[in-house]
Amino acid sequence: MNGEAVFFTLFTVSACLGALAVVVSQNVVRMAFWLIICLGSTAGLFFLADADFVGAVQLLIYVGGTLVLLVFAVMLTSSGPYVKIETSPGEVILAGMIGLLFLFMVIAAQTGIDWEGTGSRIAEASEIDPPDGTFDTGAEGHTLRPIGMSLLGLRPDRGAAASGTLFTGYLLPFEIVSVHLLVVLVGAAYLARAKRRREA
Amino acid sequence: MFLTLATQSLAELLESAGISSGWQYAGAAVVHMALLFGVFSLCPFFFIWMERKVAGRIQDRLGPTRVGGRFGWLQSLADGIKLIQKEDLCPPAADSLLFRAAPYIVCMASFAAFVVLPFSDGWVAVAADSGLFIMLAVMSLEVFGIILAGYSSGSKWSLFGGMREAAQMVSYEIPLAICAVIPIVAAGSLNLNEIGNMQSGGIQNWFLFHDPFTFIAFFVYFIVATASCKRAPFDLAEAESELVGGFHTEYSGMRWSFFFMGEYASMFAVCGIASILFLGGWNTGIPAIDQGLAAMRASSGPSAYLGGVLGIGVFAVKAVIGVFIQVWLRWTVPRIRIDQVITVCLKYLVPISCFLFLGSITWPLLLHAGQQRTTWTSEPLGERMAAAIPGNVAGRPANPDEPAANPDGSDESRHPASDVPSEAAPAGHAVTWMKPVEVTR
Amino acid sequence: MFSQLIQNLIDHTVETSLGYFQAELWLCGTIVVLLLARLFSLDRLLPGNVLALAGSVTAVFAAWSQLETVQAEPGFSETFFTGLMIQDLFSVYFRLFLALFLVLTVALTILSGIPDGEDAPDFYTLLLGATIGMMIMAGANNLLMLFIGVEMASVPSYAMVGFLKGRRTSSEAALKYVVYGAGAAGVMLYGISLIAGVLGTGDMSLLADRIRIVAEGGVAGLGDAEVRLVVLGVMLVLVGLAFKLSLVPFHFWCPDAFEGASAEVGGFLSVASKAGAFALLVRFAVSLSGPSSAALMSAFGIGLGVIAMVTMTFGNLAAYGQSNMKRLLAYSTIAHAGYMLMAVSAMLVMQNSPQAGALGQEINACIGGLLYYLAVYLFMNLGAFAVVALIRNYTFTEEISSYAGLGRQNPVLAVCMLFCLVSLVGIPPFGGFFAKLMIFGSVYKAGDLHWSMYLLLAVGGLNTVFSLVYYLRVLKVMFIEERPADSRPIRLPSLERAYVSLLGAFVLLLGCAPLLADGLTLLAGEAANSVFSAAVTSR
Amino acid sequence: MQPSLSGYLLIGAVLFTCGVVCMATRRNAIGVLMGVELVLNGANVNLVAFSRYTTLGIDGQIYSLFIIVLAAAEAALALAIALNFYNNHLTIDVDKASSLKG
Repeated sequence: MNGEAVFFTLFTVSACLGALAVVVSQNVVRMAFWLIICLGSTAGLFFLADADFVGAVQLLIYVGGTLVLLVFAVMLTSSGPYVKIETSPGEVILAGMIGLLFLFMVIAAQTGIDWEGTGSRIAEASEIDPPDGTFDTGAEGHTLRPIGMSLLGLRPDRGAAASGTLFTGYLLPFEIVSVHLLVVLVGAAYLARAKRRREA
Repeated sequence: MFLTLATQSLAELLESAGISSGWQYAGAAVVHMALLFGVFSLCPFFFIWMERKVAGRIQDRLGPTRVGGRFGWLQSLADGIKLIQKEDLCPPAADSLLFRAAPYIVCMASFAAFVVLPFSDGWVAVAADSGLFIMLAVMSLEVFGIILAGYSSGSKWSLFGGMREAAQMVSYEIPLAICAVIPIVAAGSLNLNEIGNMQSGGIQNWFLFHDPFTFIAFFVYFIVATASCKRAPFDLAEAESELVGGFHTEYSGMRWSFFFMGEYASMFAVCGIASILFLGGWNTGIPAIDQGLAAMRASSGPSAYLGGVLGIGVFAVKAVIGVFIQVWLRWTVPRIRIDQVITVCLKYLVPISCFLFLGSITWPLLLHAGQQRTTWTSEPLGERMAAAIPGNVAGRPANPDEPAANPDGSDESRHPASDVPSEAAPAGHAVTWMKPVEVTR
Repeated sequence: MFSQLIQNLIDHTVETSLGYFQAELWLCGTIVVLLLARLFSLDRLLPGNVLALAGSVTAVFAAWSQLETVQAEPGFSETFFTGLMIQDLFSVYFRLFLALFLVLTVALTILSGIPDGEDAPDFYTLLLGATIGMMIMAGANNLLMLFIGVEMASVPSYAMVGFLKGRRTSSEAALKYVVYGAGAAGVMLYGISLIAGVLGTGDMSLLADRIRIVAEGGVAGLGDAEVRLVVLGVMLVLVGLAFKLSLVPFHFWCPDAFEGASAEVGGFLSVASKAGAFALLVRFAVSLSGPSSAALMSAFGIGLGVIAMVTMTFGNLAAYGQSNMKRLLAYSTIAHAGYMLMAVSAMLVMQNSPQAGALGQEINACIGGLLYYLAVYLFMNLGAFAVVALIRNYTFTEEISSYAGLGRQNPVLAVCMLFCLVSLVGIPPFGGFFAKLMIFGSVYKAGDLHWSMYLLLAVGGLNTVFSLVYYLRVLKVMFIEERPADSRPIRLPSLERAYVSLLGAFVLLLGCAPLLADGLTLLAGEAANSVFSAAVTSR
Repeated sequence: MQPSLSGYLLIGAVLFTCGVVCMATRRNAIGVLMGVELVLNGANVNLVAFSRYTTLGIDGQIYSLFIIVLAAAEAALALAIALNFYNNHLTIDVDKASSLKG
């Protein structure tokens, strides 16, 4: 039991409990609150998995942006002081059973996988670095520069072979997502605003 | 506050006492977490006292004079004791869970930001590579506590206050982030410790004077930071004349004071960021003294410790001056209207900061075209940075045949709250080039 | 390092990739110009619809020039943007198809005037943005691009469905669409994460090979834990694609969304998003098919066949009781998705059979038939929706009963509708007949390999006969019933008449003009060929 | 509990399942959207874990970055639509949205 394990357990428990509470909660704002707990702990898990940039983005955009928007929408659309959701007990039991079944299926599918063996087989066959290879995400969690480089189309994490072949870089999605954001912004602004009257 | 240094020594101490590895770091982290929290719970006491004194002087009064001596040093402590004694009320119309949880969220978001804020060279709890970004991200969580407080109070004043506050904070996050990124363009790193070290060697190396755009950006940043801390003249959320107390109308006692602890802590945090990004951090700006301090920090034993403490002193003075100016502004500038607040942000501050950002990108290009250099400060920053990153330019192996595997692997446990260097990554290894500067201790 | 970065950017991104990405770039540029024009109040001078039309026409030309260069080199297939996208005749075909369709849709919206001058920039921004997403779907070679393409195509579509924001039905349709759509996208994403994680790559051209590596002994079977997880992932991705294709049981959004949206948007969604999703489905299926995964993929093919049967039967049965024309067309869209899915199913069964080597021509014909079907479907479905939109502008309703006596009052509209509907049924000599014939032929050939394909064929045939009933009901109302005396007369301006006659003429010509039909068949065949050649070369 | 790939995948599966159940049982459109966020987050946890422990490498982190951004865009539009629906219907109960039937 070391520090990492302590934090991992803590974040795991709070993420899972948060997610469960979102499902169980009967009040929309409380759902949002539990969602914050859940997503915040997920960000903590990202920090533990040495993805500090993703964790920070998760906090900034997801928790600080998307969820604020959700809570805003709850406030703007709630007719009573606290929006209650009525769910019949039968429905809850049914959904719970289906959910458990589903969870069991997903877990069953991923147990018994020899991840290391699979990883080394892939690495061997495709001549890329093995999982614990040169790109050591564990090394102090410094993933910022590799991520930036990859977004521009250069793959330092692919190590030795980087000089020759082209590895996947993510310049196109980076740019095209900005177009997408522009389009969505225009759409959302159109839907949310009142019809303008043009001054003659 | 002295986490890296002290965590390590404490961990060693615990290890000698026979406590297994892992637990020693956990123990050290807990102790220092408590220390950090303790120090920053006292910080608001000082700032509140300062606020009252400054307000008094500006209004031609004396301010607190009785409790704890001539200058009323202990006035805030007395206030604190009074607040603890007050009844912890939860209005019947409120959603009790959220009502109780909201102040903690605000407080936690403000305090958690200090985890990545360096107080002196290497004196940082977590030397994160994307420190600035994490700090802004964590601070952006504060808005949640405020919305939840406003919504769960079950009162119209609170609801309106919360909504206003949320709109304001979310809007001001945009120019805040853009302004904070402008010195980053010059520095090429988000690691706050690295940024602080880059500004050593004279006041001309401070990013404030790096180029005209960073100079303006500092002032824009300061305005935006004031607004994002919901300080006057942007304190619309708690506009007493319109909304009674805003989002904290229904709060009393300790919970009420948590909001204020959060507010003062985040004031210090934004001023700390300003001090590191623009004002040289723990560097005094006088080359001789800076070199002396750096030499002290590089040595070992008590003098290194002293060097660190002096660095903290320099840093804290700069940040406290920032807080003082925010206090000063509060008592001299009248509050503006809510629509004006949003207009100022979206119509003026965002375009200005975007323009500054563009300018700061084109500046090195222009300078390079004209003068064959990328900064006009003494030594080109890029070169200093390149030198600081081991193997960045020269160290990148030219031969791709260099062994790629890292035998030690990445599964070495890394303690989240302390910066334990992993045993892996031998020097000159193929990947060292992309690791930023090792935090010198 | 830095110089290598710059070199990469110049060599690969600027010189190669941007050229392949021209059509999309023109559309992006048009979006920016549209918004700038409004920002600087130039929209009187440069109305949004004119800008959008100009941009989409340019995109057609860009795609056309690509078609010529790519066609000159048979079997041309090259990845660009560092392997994220793929350029072959298949993707160029879809790019041209979507750009052409965009021009026709923009023209229709100009004629029917659904976004007024003030909202035009918003509407066309969404329309163009969705089209870019569909083009990316057609050319995606990476699981990330797959997801981005789907998102870029869907999210603006949600807004377009709710574009008539004052109307209750419109906002309700948009809400249902967005809620279900977001859920489907999330499920799909979880599937992508599983596939990418187990196989260790997001590159679609590597997937089949990685399955071989991961599978125990080189043959993928459900006994393998790794393969099980990949299969779960593939099924979750198929849920997302099935949603886009409105396959049963993920069809429930479709009638509501189409009824609530304006007819123009309905036409756009029914053709374009379906085309993009089919392109993606084909690519995804081909990328997973390999020697080691043959048994699994063949089973997938049969599974898709079952879904196709259920989908078309359900679509046709549900269409029978509809009184709203848009709703009827929505169910007809579902049914047609079922017909088109037959081609994919047959393709998978054939490609993953032991005799795949000898069946090369037939496998090609499946996808060729699908592409031909999509091209014909463009004209006939858009034609039907255009008539609905134009009639709505006069009668202010979309009920079938309001079409009574249209045949005598406005023969041009009525005859165009006749062409479209008859072609949708699949009666010679219209394009729909030949398209259906090609697909049915492929399924028949696949029947040699698995008996279920014969069943699929039989169900498809029965459905065709059954669909005649409800299409004819509309035609009966139009041509036999008398127009009520007090109803408003429908007199179209010549431009609109020309537009609908053009669409009607294409529906007819694609069936009975050998030159056009053969040219398209040939092109479709070549395009189909290229999608397989890409898969082969990368293996 | 030591962090491990299967541990992370388990969390991902729990988030995913909770999200799906939430989407299936909620009547409130915003509640459904919260379920969607949970599902997306389950996928993100998977991707980050894969990026840490498998050959997927940093691709996984980049995927999750894009997913976060796309999810934000989707949520923004979905909430605009929900708001628009509320303005027309004065409710955001998905079951009460029933003028379209057939």
